Amino acid sequence: MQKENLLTQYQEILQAYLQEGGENQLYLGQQLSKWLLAGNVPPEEVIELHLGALSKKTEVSEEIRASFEMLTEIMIEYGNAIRENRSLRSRQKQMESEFEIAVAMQQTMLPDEVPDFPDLDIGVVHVPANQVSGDYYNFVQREDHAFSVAIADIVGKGMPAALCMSMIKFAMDSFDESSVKPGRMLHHLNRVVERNIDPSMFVTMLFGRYDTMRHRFRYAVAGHEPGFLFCARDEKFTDLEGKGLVLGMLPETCFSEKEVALESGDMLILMTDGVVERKIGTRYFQREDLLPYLHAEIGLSAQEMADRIYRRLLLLSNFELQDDYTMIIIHRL
Amino acid sequence: MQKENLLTQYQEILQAYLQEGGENQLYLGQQLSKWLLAGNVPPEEVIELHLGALSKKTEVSEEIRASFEMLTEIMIEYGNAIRENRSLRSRQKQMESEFEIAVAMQQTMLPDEVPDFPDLDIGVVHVPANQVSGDYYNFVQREDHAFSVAIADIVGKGMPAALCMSMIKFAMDSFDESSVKPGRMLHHLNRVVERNIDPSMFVTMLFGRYDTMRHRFRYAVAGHEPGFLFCARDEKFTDLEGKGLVLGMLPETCFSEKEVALESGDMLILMTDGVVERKIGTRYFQREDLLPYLHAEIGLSAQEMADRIYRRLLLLSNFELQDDYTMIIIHRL
Amino acid sequence: MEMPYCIPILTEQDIVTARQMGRKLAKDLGYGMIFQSRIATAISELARNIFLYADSGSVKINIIEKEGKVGLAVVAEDQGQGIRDIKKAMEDGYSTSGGLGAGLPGVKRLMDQFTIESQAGKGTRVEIVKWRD
Amino acid sequence: MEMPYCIPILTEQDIVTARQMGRKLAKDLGYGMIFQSRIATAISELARNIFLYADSGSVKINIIEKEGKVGLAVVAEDQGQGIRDIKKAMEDGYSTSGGLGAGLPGVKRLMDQFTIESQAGKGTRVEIVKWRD
Ligand SMILES: [Mn+2]
Ligand SMILES: [Mn+2]
Ligand SMILES: [Mn+2]
Ligand SMILES: [Mn+2]
Repeated sequence: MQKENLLTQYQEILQAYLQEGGENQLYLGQQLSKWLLAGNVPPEEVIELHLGALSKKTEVSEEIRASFEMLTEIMIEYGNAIRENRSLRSRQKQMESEFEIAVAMQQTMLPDEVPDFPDLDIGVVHVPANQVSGDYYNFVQREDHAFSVAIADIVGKGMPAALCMSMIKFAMDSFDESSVKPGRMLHHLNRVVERNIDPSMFVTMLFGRYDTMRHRFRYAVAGHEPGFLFCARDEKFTDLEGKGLVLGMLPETCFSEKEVALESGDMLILMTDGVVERKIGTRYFQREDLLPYLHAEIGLSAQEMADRIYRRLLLLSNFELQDDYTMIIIHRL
Repeated sequence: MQKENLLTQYQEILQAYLQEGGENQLYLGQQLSKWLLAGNVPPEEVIELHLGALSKKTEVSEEIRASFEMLTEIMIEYGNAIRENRSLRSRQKQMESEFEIAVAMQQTMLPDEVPDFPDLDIGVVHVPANQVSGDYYNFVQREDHAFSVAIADIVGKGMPAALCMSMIKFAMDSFDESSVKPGRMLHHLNRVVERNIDPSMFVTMLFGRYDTMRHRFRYAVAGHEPGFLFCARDEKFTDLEGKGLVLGMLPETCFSEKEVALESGDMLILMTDGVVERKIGTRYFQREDLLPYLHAEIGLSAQEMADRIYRRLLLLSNFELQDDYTMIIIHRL
Repeated sequence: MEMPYCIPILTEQDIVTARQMGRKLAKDLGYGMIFQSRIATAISELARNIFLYADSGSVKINIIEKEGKVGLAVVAEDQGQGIRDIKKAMEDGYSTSGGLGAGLPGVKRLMDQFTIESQAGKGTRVEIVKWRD
Repeated sequence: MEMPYCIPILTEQDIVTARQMGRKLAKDLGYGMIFQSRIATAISELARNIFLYADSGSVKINIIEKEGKVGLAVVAEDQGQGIRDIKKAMEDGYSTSGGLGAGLPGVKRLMDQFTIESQAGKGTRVEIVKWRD
């Protein structure tokens, strides 16, 4: 709408209101104010508009006219705030488009598919709480009969976490030993993180190598949420224990390795703390509370199981995700 | 200042203005408006304030009073815009602090120092046009008598460029051959960039290996701004030619290698296009225009030379940097 | 608690009626001119969203009491298509884009309390409260 | 071109004088009330920066002509400490932080042309132009 037009409209609405009063005109006034704002009419011009329209309808004394000079003076400063608004918005838009590209780049850092072995069934659910994820997982396969899996949580969010994640991915890719030892890998990654990252930032990780011949999972842990081993024979979940300092804390850290064996039907469940961290009403969810949800879905495929657990937990916390969520299920068939 | 207080002040200023008029009161009004804004007094309340103060000083007819109802209606919408301003500002602050961390992380990706050889003098100037740089350089030394140098420009700015840069750094670090061949390095980096990056983004790079025994520089180019070789004997600069597709365009690309030999006194000047790209008044600077600036500083140390060239070019374009600026000077003593 | 006033929103005139009712109740409760206008504005936004984007809906206005405080509560309900992404609709910037949910961040900031529920295909329910100081 | 009006800025009263002069010239040129106030506001900001942060400085106001258009040009100059980071001072958000250069983005948006030069330790020079439509 043209400015001229807006002026005329304001006159008409104000005159009608002065004549008849009534909510109708005020409603039209509110609608018009949106047009005025959209048309970049600053508040000081609204004041002028008002005085102009008023003068056409009624006697305006010299004193009241003078008072509008003061009001204009005041409103110019308010106009500055509104003009600033426009520039803030456009800056925000630009920043957000940068975020979007970063999110797309992050996507490409995640593996396209899960390792494929005839006697293994693997499922993954990975959902960021916000645009940019701080959770990361990776599968690396360099040997015929083994693959490695990493699951990590970067403490810190947004863009810095994304930068850290890309660093970890390439540090992992660059680790040039054909048969990866989990303790050595964490040792290597710890040095990279420690050297390159802000001291306030750190990373928790579980890194393991699954031997598909012997069905043994050898892993090391850096301050990460413990996973579970499901034993099919006695239908019980036990913690995948392991101690180790988070990555990025000290330059030289050792990570001890643990090993578990999987029988047919057994399962590994790896996850980040976002799976557990949820508030239900006023109560905090506990790690033990998870077990019935895991038990309930046994028998499905690994992917279906992971999907259903995610959906049921999300429902539980009223569709709100407070933290990034990652769960990997490795099922020996 | 309290809201009550602001109200009283407005009354006083308005009354004084209605009594005597004068610029003095208008000036006080403008100062007050800043306090009003800072005190989160929305414009609709200013309107109310105004009517209240006016009523105390003079007769306000029913009609004029009614007109203020319409003005209030309009100003509530303007108030919404100003209230939004506050939330936009705080969001921007948060985004900017993320940017700052990212900038700090970027700093750690640049080499701390230049390679140290008794018969070489190396200088670097690296200045981002904005907070986050899209230029990158690196020195890698894996052999006793040679080092590698990379200089790159990521097409694309801000956060996505920073992510891409961290990827390139780690891809470079991960390249596990002790004696680096420039063509092979670019081939490797091209695959990493191509696989991991948005198709709209690409990277130009010059990568070279300087053999400090034979004083030969062997390099390959991926669509990058050509450097110069300065020949001390005839005091001439020649282009460091080299053709090659930018990184990230095609999955399989070959990069041919070139080699130049440096005599004592000779110099290599490597740079990004940001050194050349500047507008002087209405005219664009040309690559040839650079030569007198290079000639003028010969005889200084490599770092002093690089610094002075940067300062003189910056002055030329009225202290504005339109693109990230990187120049590396390698001088054989 | 009194029975709430209920205005079905079918025509644009119903928006005006709802505004008027809100303004009147606010005045009865002793709110000043600005608060009367703010409540009318908020009701207007909610009613207009119903009018523009849902086939039918209503605005209920109620005087409420809690811990000795008196306030005005407004519930706007419709059986429309629902807001797909509530989080997005409550972000600034979205509000100017027009469309369902436009203006909601502004309404939220005008009021003391704001709750929204929406289900795709089932409709939207917004409740706002403004307490008298 | 006429000789410009020049107001040395030493006291707060000089700010008022500069404002008044700007307003008067704007009025003489036939600008409406809003433009008079905007020019006074812009001059006020520039003069206040001199008053608060520089030992001495001045505001020059001049009527200019170019390609048949008439406008008002204001030059505010001081020999103060200078603005260290002009780019930063021209960013939004900085304007509310107070300190040297506060309010400059607001002034820029009020005017048609805005140029600033500043050298650490040597002072600052801001020139603004507002053309008559
Ligand atoms: Mn995290
Ligand atoms: Mn987490
Ligand atoms: Mn670039
Ligand atoms: Mn460039």
